[in-house]
Amino acid sequence: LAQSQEPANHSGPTPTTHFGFQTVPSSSKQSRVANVFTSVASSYDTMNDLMSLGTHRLWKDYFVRSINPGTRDCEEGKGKGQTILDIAGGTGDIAFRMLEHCTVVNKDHASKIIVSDINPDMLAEGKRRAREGGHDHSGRLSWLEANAENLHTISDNSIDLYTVAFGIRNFTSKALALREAFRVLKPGGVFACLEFSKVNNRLVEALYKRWSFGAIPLIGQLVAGDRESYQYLVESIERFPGQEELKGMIEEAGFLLPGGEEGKGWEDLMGGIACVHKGVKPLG
Amino acid sequence: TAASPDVYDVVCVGGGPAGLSLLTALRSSKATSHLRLALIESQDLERARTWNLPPDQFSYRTSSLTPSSLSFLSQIGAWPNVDTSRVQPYRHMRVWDGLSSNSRISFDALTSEPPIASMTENQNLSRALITSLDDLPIISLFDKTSVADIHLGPPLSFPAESPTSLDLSSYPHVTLSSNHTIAARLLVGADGVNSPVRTFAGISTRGWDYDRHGVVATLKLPPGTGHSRENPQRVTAYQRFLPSGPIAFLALPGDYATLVWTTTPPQATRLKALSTEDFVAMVNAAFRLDVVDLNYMFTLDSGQVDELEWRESVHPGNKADLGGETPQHIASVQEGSIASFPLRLRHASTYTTNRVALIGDAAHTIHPLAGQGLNMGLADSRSLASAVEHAVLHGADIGNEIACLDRYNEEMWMSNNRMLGAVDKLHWLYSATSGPVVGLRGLGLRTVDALGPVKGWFMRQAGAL
Amino acid sequence: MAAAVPLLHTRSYSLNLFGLISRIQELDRGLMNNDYHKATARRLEHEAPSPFSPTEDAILSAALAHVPTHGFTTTALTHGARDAGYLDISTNLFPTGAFSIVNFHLVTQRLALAKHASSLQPHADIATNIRSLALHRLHANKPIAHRWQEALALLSTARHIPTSLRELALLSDELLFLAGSTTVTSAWYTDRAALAAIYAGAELFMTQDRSKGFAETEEFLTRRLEEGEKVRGGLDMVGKWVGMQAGGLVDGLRSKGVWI
Amino acid sequence: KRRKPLSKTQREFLDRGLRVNQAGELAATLIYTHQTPPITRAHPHLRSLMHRMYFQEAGHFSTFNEMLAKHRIRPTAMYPVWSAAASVLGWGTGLMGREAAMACTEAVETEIGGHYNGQVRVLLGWVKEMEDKGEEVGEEVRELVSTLKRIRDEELEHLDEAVGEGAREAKPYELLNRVIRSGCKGAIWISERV
Amino acid sequence: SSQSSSVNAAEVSHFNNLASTWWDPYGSSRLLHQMNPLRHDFISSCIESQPDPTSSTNRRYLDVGCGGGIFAESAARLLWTKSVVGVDPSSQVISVAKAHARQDPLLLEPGRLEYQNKAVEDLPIPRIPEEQFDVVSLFEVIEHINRPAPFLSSCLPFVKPGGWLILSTIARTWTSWLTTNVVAEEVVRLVPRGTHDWSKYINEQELRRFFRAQDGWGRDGGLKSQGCMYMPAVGWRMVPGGEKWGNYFLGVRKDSTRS
Amino acid sequence: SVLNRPPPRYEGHVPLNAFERVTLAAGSAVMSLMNPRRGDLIAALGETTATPFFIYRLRDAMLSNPTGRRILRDRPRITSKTMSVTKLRALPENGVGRAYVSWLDREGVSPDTRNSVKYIDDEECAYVMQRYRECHDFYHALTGLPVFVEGEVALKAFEFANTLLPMTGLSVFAITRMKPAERIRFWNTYLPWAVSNGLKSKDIINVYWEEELERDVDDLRNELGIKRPPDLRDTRRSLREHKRIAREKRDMMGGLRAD
Repeated sequence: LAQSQEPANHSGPTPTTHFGFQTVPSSSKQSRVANVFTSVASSYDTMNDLMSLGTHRLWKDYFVRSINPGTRDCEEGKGKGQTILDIAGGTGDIAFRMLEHCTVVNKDHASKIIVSDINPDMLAEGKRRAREGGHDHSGRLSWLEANAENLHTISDNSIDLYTVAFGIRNFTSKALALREAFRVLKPGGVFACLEFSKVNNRLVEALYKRWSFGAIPLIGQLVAGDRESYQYLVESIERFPGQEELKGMIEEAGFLLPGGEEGKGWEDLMGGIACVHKGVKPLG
Repeated sequence: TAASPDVYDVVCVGGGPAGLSLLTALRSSKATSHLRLALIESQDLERARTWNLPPDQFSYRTSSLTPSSLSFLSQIGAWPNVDTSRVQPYRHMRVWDGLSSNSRISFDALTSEPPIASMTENQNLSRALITSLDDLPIISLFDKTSVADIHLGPPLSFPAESPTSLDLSSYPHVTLSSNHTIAARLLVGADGVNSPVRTFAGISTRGWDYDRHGVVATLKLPPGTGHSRENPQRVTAYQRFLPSGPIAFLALPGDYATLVWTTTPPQATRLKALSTEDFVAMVNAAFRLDVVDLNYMFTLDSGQVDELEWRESVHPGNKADLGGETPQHIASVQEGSIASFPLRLRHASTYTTNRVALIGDAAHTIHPLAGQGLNMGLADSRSLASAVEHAVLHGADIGNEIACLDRYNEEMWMSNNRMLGAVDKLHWLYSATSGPVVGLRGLGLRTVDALGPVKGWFMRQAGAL
Repeated sequence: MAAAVPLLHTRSYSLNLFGLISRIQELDRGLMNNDYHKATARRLEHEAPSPFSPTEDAILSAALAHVPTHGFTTTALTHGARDAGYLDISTNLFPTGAFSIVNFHLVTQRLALAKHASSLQPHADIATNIRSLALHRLHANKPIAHRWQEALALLSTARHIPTSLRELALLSDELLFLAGSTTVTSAWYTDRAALAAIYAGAELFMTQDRSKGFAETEEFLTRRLEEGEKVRGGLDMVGKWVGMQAGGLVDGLRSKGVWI
Repeated sequence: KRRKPLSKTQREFLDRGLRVNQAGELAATLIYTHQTPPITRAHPHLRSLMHRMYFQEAGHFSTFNEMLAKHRIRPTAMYPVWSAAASVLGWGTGLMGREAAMACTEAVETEIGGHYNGQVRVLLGWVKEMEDKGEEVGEEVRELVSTLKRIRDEELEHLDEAVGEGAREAKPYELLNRVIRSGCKGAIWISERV
Repeated sequence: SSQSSSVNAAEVSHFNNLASTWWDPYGSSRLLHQMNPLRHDFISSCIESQPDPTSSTNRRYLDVGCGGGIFAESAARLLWTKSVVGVDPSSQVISVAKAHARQDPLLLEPGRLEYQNKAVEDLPIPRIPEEQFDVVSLFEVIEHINRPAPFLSSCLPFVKPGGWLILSTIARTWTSWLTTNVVAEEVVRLVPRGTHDWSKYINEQELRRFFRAQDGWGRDGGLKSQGCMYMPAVGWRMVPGGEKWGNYFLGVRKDSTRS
Repeated sequence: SVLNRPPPRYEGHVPLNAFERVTLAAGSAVMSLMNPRRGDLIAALGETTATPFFIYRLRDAMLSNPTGRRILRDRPRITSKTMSVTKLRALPENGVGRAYVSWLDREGVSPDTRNSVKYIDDEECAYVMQRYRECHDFYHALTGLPVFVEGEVALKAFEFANTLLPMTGLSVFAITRMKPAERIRFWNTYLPWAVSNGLKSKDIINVYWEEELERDVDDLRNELGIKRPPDLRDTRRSLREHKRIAREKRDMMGGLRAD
């Protein structure tokens, strides 16, 4: 697979990418993103509450429920459990929910979840929460520090479910991450991503933009004392490609899109503030 | 302009009783006898002129002529030519409901009054009309010729250019099958249900087809039981309303009678397929037995005679036709006299347009349960003839609506529409089988029967036509 | 059981007329972009692709085979995915979950009608054609009849009402079209609405029917179709009768010279 | 040459167009049916003209009915409303006398004629476009264009006959013309959507 | 065709409009058409009241102010009519009458019906009785004449001794004003506005006085009058005594020379 | 009126006027409720209430069916003479005749215990009622419902749904005499069975029993479209059995708990 360039402009000698509204050399994007998250890690939840008007918890619940991980009622050892990879899931929000969903809803005690994040602090925060919250009781959770664009530790066709929640917009090269996801997923495996997105109703969009650009950096400064990171977060949402474009990228990566007669391939949440994209790796 | 075709004052298409009576009426009245008349008839009039049957045979195409029709026919001098030995007037009528046997109505004409109606064979009447036409001054007769096409005359060139040339653009031109063309100052359409004249005039009709067939036949009674010979006063017509339609027994001279049975198409085909004895049994059963027996007998291919005997043995009561409540027992049917025709209701939206008038079946077709079909046709002819006479006496152009034809349309349309509506509603009322409806109509029938004046009004209405 | 069928959790087929009318545009779009419709429309020269992608087709048809045992549930879908060689998780391909099996069944059975249409007697009248087509469609429900009430429940959830109404309207249009009905007056609407109601009623009745070979459902359908015919005949007759009376009044006044 | 099926937008245009045409012809037939009795009663010499116009409109109406049935197009949901409106319009203008009836015919025919003209132009555009791309134009499209042309010419012919019979001398000519034409435009607009 | 090019369409449509006002069944002359039979009845009642063998068959009519020829045509079709002459000063109306007469082959028979575009004053006075007329009719004319007296006297010479002068007009009363001006012209618009001028209506007594003043006219019962009225949906009916307040007929007979 | 009654139409016919009919009907209804053993009262109730419409409907049902008409024509009577019990016993095991005779033996009833019809005026309808009454036992055989109150009422409900005779409908009120358990069983199983089978099956009055004796009962049942109800006798026996075991166990348990 030829190393595809970041879609950003090809003029200058070093490949540049955007970091919020600034354009920065690609190599430095990763480190900058890391700095943002290290500073935000501790107040990660407050940040998400602010960004999603408090509904990101609901979105995550819905996200996990709609994926419905875990094989139905396979007792320990009998049925073959699923291996789930949660990318950029540092604080373990999604992982804990998926684990609970497997054991409670599907009574599946065999599935294992690998929580991966590029940022060690976010992972540490995750492990801490796992211990305190009593989530990690049967060793089915494992933690992996890795870069989504290069998951060399995970072999091909080994993952059943690849989830990424509010992470993909920070990847330097989304196409690379997608191809990597395609590689690691088993045939029939599911790629699922939950991300902020373009609001389709013009009126709501106008309101939401004022809120995110005006109020959030201000509150960020008050609560977390860090205006720049919040400014970046808001800008990155604005910069992030719309539903149509992301769908195109997923399709291009080789995934089958769900749609059937509704025909869209993604599901908008709250009019498009956030949306769930899914793709299934074909058998062929 | 092209050689102008010969212009007739009145061109009547259709040689049925209505058409013939109109021409006879026009010819017999002094004021209109000078008009140039033409009759176009596809059948051979000679055969109609020379029609005659022996006294023991009757045609199944009969009509009951009301007193007003008789007075019209005698007024135009046609009635004397009718062989009255084949005509049977009747003074009594019994009508009763098949589903509730105690609701009956009887009409009785006193000896002083004229008979309710007279049963006449249509061919007997046509023959009379044709012979009366022969005695009158010449009429251009185009029989055995049909109408090829009807169109208006050549369009008018601008008036000022040729002031004196004849302008027949408003005259209907009739091209005959012998491709001879005649122009009509007044074109009269007496040419039956789907009349070419009506289509030419662009007059729309309204109505519907009843899902019913009228089965007609000439019935033979046991020798001597016919009333006409010894006491003509007691001749009675009978009509019984069955859910599938009314069945009527109308006496004919001697020991004969004619049958008009309205029933559903499948039952009509079944009747025609039966052997004569079974057919006779069915007719006798239809006047006497319960509807459930009749429906069962319709399901049988044969053996109706024996069913009838058994059922009559069980209910000796309704064998009593002596009291005149039910018709005499029928002995047999005249050979080859069973036929059926579909029933329909049609009414033209108007009887007249410029230079065109419709009479008879071309203007309206009615359900036969009141036997008014022919009478309405004759009434049309009488009214149209008087309108033409009035116009001629006042120098009006007889093809002009406002001067002549409006009188006819105004006099006949609404009263015909009322009669059509009344008969149609009777049909729907008596084809209902649900309990309450049967009860109500039985009550209605009995009250009308009890109230003399109301019954008289009904008789006059039926008789007036 | 000749007593009235208890329409407890009736499928929201009881079309309120307003609902139907506002669905007309949707039906219209449905007619338009429903690929199958293009195939039957004479205008198009080549066979249109079926509305489901091969993967969806494989998984859903496998899931359909599991319905008699597992009913219209996600379990059936999962088993279907497994049979088709996919993973349990691949059921994410279907955002509507178990409903997609119901929808798959409805659409494929509707598509199959055209094949049956060729076996109709050449010049039978429309009523017989409708009856045999509708019966054929009902018999296609036989294997899952005892599970169909679950499907009805799914179909009547608020989220899927538009799809189920549209599907019923398309089916009714398909039945009438294949039966040879070419009325293009306002009767086009009343015929389709009536047939949709009758078909839905028969389908619902079928879920209750315990008789051998669903004979009672057939009887039920025939009776309803006859009643529909009678009602239509009756309404026509009333219409004609009213037309006759009104026409009589106007023509009567005209015959009296009134300028009307 | 390869024959390409009609694109989706083209087919949508055709369906809407034929639906509107059927509604238009339904209205025209009913207007003539209800205009004829009063007109021919007052002016007998107009009978042949009125009948000819009616039969031509009836011909158009049945052509579009067949097309709708053949191409499986849904008739307009406003069918009963248009029939009632057309009947009242026909009867009303018929009673208002010869000139008013002819003015009504003139207004309706201009509207319908213009509408057909637009459709023919669009279809010719398609044909040209197909020929430019070297595709073979479908037999149905050609036949449709020729039918629409024939019908449009007959409508315009009615228009001239109406003017000849004194359409312009109707008393409130301006008012009648404007009201009827805007009515027709509105009806066409609605029929395209419902 | 060639003629139409020389005649412009406007003239044709104007002519058609005028013709339709006279001859269309629901045109503005509908009432006149419906009154026409009553005119013949009145004429017959006049002639029969004075049995005069000469004028019972092949009668000669002169219709003064014949307009579109409504009365003239009907008189020409009668069995006992020899010839009818219709005169009217307006040339257009005469051309309408001539055009309509062409629609009936009976009227085209030579000598039966003749229209002249002249006023009665310009007609040559007949010298011998054969040139005189048995009946001279002035139907709905006199109420449009400014000076009726001289007009009437100019008509007298045309009547054959023993012949009749028949006219119909409207009495000058408030009921006639109401019916003819207000209702007929304004409300129902059956008759075009301005056809009737109420002031020119003439009462029946004034006519009686005029004719009694003529010597040789109307003696021994030779003066008759009869009222008539239009009732909607029923038509025209003779109304005895109606001459006092509405439409009426008046017939006056020229005394036959004492033989 | 009461004094000079119209002549009887057939032997044993007692013509009643309307008032007598109503009072007899009411009286016999009340009395038969109080003492269901009074067969004659039930018979009177049946006849008086059947007259206005219902017996004619039943007769018409027979008249529109070929076998029904044959029955009316032959007028067979079921008495011990015509239906010799010994011959019936020789019939095949599951045949109709055999079931009928085993029924008679089990209920200890003979075909002659039926009273003759007195209060129906039409002679043919009287025979129809007589026929219904004599076939009543065959209906027991056909449906397998026993004679005691519960079985009888279930059969009457079935007959009401099939023949629409009011007496069969009224006798459903006899459930007041049933024990609560029986009543519940009646409402839940037997009434629905009776109504659905009665309505859907063919008219049982049209069965020519004399010709069906050899026929297999189940085959006849299928032909008529009747499904056999759960056997009442066995259910009651098994219920009693069940109660007995429960009682024994309780006693046994009781003992144990004592310590």
